[in-house]
Amino acid sequence: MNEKKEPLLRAENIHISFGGLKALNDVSLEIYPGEIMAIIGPNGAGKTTMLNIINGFYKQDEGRIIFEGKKRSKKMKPNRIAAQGIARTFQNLALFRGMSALGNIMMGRTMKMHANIFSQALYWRFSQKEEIEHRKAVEHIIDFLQIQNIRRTPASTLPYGLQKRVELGRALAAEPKLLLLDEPMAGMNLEEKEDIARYVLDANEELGYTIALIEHDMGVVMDICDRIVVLDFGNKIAEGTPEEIKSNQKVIKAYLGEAEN
Amino acid sequence: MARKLLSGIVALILVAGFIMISGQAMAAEEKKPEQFVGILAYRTGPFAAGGSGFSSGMEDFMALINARGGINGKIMYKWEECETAYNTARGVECYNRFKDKMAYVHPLSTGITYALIPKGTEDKIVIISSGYGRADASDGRVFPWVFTTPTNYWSQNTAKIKWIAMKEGWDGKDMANIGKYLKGLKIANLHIDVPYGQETKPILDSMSEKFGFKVRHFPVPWPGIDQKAQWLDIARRYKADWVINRNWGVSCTIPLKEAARLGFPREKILGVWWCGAEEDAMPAGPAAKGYYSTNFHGVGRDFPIIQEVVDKVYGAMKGNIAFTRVGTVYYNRGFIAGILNHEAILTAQKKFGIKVLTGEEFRWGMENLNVTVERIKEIGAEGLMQPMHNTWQDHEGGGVVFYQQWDGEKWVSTGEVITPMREYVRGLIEKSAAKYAKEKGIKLRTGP
Amino acid sequence: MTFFFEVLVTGLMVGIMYSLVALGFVLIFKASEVFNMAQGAMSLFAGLALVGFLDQYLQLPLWLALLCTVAVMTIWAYAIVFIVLKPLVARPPLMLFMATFGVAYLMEGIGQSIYGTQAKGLNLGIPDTPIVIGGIFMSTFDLFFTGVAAILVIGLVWFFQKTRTGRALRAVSDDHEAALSVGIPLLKAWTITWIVAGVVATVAGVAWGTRLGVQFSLTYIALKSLPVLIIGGLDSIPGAIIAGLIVGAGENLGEVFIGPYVGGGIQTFFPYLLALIVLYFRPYGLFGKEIIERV
Amino acid sequence: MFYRECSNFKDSYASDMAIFPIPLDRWGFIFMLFMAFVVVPLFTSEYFITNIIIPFYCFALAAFGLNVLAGYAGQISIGHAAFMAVGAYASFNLYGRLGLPLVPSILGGGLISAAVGTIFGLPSLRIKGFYLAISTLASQFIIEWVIVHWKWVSGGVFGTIEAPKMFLFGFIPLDTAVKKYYLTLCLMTVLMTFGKNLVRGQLGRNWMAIRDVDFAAEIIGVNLYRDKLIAFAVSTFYAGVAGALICFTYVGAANIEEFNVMVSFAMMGMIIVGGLGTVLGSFLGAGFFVMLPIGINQFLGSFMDVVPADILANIESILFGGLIVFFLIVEPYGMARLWHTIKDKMRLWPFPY
Repeated sequence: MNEKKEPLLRAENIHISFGGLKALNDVSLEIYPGEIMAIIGPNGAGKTTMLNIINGFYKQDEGRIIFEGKKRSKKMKPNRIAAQGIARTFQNLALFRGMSALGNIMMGRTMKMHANIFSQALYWRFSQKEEIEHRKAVEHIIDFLQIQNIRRTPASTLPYGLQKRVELGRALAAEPKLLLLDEPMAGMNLEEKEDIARYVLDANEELGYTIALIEHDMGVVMDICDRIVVLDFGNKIAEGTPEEIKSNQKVIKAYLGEAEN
Repeated sequence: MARKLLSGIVALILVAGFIMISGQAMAAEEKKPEQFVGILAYRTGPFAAGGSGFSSGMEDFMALINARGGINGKIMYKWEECETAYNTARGVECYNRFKDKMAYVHPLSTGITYALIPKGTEDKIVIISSGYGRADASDGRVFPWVFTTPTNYWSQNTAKIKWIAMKEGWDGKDMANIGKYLKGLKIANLHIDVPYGQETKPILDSMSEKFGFKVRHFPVPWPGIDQKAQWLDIARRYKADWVINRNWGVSCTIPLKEAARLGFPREKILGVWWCGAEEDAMPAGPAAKGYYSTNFHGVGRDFPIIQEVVDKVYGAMKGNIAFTRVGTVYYNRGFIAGILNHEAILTAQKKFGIKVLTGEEFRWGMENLNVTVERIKEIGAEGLMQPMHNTWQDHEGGGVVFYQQWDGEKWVSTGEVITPMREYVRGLIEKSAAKYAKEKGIKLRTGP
Repeated sequence: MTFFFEVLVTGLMVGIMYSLVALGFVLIFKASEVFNMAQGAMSLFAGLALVGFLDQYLQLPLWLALLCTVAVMTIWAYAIVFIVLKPLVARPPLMLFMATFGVAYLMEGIGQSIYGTQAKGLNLGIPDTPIVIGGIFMSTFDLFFTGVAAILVIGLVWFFQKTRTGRALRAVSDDHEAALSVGIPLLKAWTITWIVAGVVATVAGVAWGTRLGVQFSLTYIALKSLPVLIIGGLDSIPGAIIAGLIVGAGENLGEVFIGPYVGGGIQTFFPYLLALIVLYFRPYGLFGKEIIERV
Repeated sequence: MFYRECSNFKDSYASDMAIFPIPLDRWGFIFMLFMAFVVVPLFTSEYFITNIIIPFYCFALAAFGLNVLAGYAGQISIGHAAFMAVGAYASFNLYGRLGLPLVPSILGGGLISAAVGTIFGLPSLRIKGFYLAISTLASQFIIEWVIVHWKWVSGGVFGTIEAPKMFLFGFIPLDTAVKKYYLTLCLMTVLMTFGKNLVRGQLGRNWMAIRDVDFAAEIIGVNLYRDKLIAFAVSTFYAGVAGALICFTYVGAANIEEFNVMVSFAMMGMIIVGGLGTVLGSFLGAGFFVMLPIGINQFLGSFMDVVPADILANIESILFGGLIVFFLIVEPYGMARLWHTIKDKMRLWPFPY
């Protein structure tokens, strides 16, 4: 694609190992503004680990992360990274189960709310204004995701598909520069997958988010992504447009095994 | 779910019902007027032995008077118990529950005593803290509504030091040469690390300066179930000559065990009177043999009045405690508290007539209480209690300290009866009370 | 220097006594993730029952009385598991924690209603006299219970490693659902665990009861063993033993050698300071199973 | 029938975000306020006010404080009574010794307690779950020790303090039960309102997020360290104020045994039985723990002549323990949830579905 453009995020020569296991070995990748990028690979390839490093949940052993042209310090806490504009969803749902769907999505706004504790205790002027203002923004996301009817439902009682959607809403509410989605369509039926795919595309096209996602459903990946990075056993084995990847021998081998030769 | 809900609601209603029913539950059947006594008991928790013994002793005495036909034959005792669980807040609740009906109360815990002192003063209810609470409350000028009759902690400790001097060879008469026997002695004050345990630190320090013995304080953190560190220090490093066991509840028993473990002679341990009950020594088994403790009354059942209780109260199946505990230390302590209250009531009734007394009238009775040796004989409590003579200034009245030794099975009185250093204690009490008065802006009473 | 070793050795022996109590917590936590606040009350009840069986009316021989006590604790185990825990299966651990708190009140109340509130002596005939080994004062009593604790621990380890039931219990503690799926009934496993914990509570009750007298204060031994638990790890049997030794030695050395400089009486919170230091470096105790967050 | 959400349209976000969006709830709340401010002081006895209602309010405050920490932020503290002690002793010193006005003294006691609480909250940055819970007992024992040993904390009377005579604004004496009641009630109402605002606002959401999934909270941008420490500070502030109020308006004195570890456990019990993470639960739980023992005791008192007193006192703890277990089995999420279940039924009444 547009190789000339400055990447939004660049990960350079990332190494990480857990115990003796090398989870990522010298992986580099770039994410460009405005694109939808997919990371694919067989189970255990290190895809989620890559996302965890990008949003700072894990610290890489070697290598560096450059976000918006600035090198990120290894000591930076995940919440500071979130404040820089990276949001994500999780493979195994990490909703705040004790809160309503609305509360969960409001959580996405947490970095943008600045009323101090005293103002919040009084719930007066600034604090109330702020709360209402952000509520409006959240209602837009609720409309966007079409989950108006479950606003007040406790997250723990929602069906799986809706939980995934609420989690997407939470990440969207943060208005991130870079949105990481970890298997947003896992365990869904075709119809639900199509819904999510449409939200992802809309988020990218209408709202202008840059998205990096992990997905196993190749059909969806090939349809909606601009660019694909393939990982296998912690190594990057391929990178390119969906068409390039489809015909890449290494990728086919990784997915279908040596025997196919 | 509906059934669960229903049962939940039923339970809630029941709970509400508990609160509603209470209060008016007592039927009004009796004919004779009644002197109401509110009893702040604690029959559960770690100190249950003390609380149950004391309250039951007092109740048994009142039951005896009722069996005899009442106070002066006209007024019956009527009592109600409230469980404080040795908890200050609940004690205050109990006090408030009874305060409109009662004339006097035994708070039966240092914490509750402190909380009740200002309240009693306000509500004109006499607070009697026999052998506990604030020692300086013996000053009737500053604490008009508080009595420590018959004795308090400070008196006790001076008497303890006198006793120790006697064990070291002093003749017990000439105060001028007591220092000679005390000089250089190493005394360990092993105390539970709560306000009650700390109360005697100043007087011991002050006496150590005065008489030249050494004292070191060994605090035992609550609840005091483990005192190995303290005991190693006492027996092996500090090498104490005498140990004062100022603990409470289970922490009274441990020292005996620990001393046995380290070969420290039990005869050199002297307990406070709250560490001198059967419940304190018995659990230590053979380790307790030889242990001394102070007391302010006699032990056992060999007193005519307690025999009468055995006959009339337990004979009629109206006893308030397991029969085996009649005559034990805490029981007798409650029992003499009952006698003390009764004598004060009799004194007051001489002046105000035979009627149900108010707090003010009862206080007059307490302040003019004069229990002489003859009167004690008349009551049938010779050796059980000491003579007491209160005045409006002196709310302590007696002060005599008894001694007893554990023979492996029961407490045996040593026969020693030691008067404390009264003037010395009185001086300290007045000083301390004056300080309190100044802090609180209390005007000293100038007359009865 | 002798004095230092005396304090150290004494402390280590006290530590073993703490470990005895902590073991009960660990067993139950391992099997059911219940933090059992009734552990102290169980020891109290066991002590009361034992004294009851030994007293002048029944006058059972010691071995029979112990057996009867274990029987009583077994009844309790069944009652707790089937009346209290069964309706609360799969609830948050905090609720179970609170339920055991209620159970503690029940046990204390019932125990003291039956056996009375006054302190009772419990004398097993073990001499509590000092013996001198290498210039250090030790007590036969402490040595005896150190031996008992050792036997108990070896017994427990054997039970969990070698017997079929023990292995099944370990499976349950590792993964409830997986254990259920291979056909180990959860409630049965819990009941056995509570019975074993009841036996441990009995031993702790006897050990402490002979020392304190059997009375309400026995429940406080649970409080004293809490820092042991977090230092060793809530689910580790060797952890409980080693942490017991650390706490026992630490608090006694602390009280004797640091105490006098700060006013004494520090042995209640000193173990907690130790615990905080340990937890700073190892948030799940020395041997506790670390909970790994998976994303 | 009348308890409805329907036909009650919200025309602004503000009204949707009110504390009581449903009118009947709002009226119920106003009714409760009316009861508290008018009916209780006018029509109940002094005994009832001083011994039931004032401690109920104080413990509701304290329980709410613990609820902020344990129920909302998920950080269990079983040494919380110590912070009540800090509040009591601090406000005693501010008022009695330094001569600050009454209300600032009480709030100042809370602030000092909050400062101490923040320090003891530091371990929560590394330790979690029951490990944290047990290590909070350190605060209990250290604070107890400090109060008993450091003479200047308690004024030298062996860690026992006696509440001085109270004057509002320096000249209005607070001597009767009713006046003390109003002081407690006003402080309680104001602080509870603030507290409710906090827990329904962004801070409250952050806390709940930390409680539910702490790593997800951090990744969405919550500063775990800051918000956990704020939770400790707020929580211990409430405990401190409650302690000060207990000392000043209820017991009239404080000693360290009054705030021992058993009280801490009882507070934990209040919020669990009442309902974790709810304001209502703090009230219900405090009611359960304050009123029930007194109720049982008074109720059993009427059997005094039939059953030996020794056994009666133990029956009290049997009943109490039994009821804790019973309530947990009936509704593990606390009495507050029970109340919501009842409301849900009412919403549908008279039609079952």
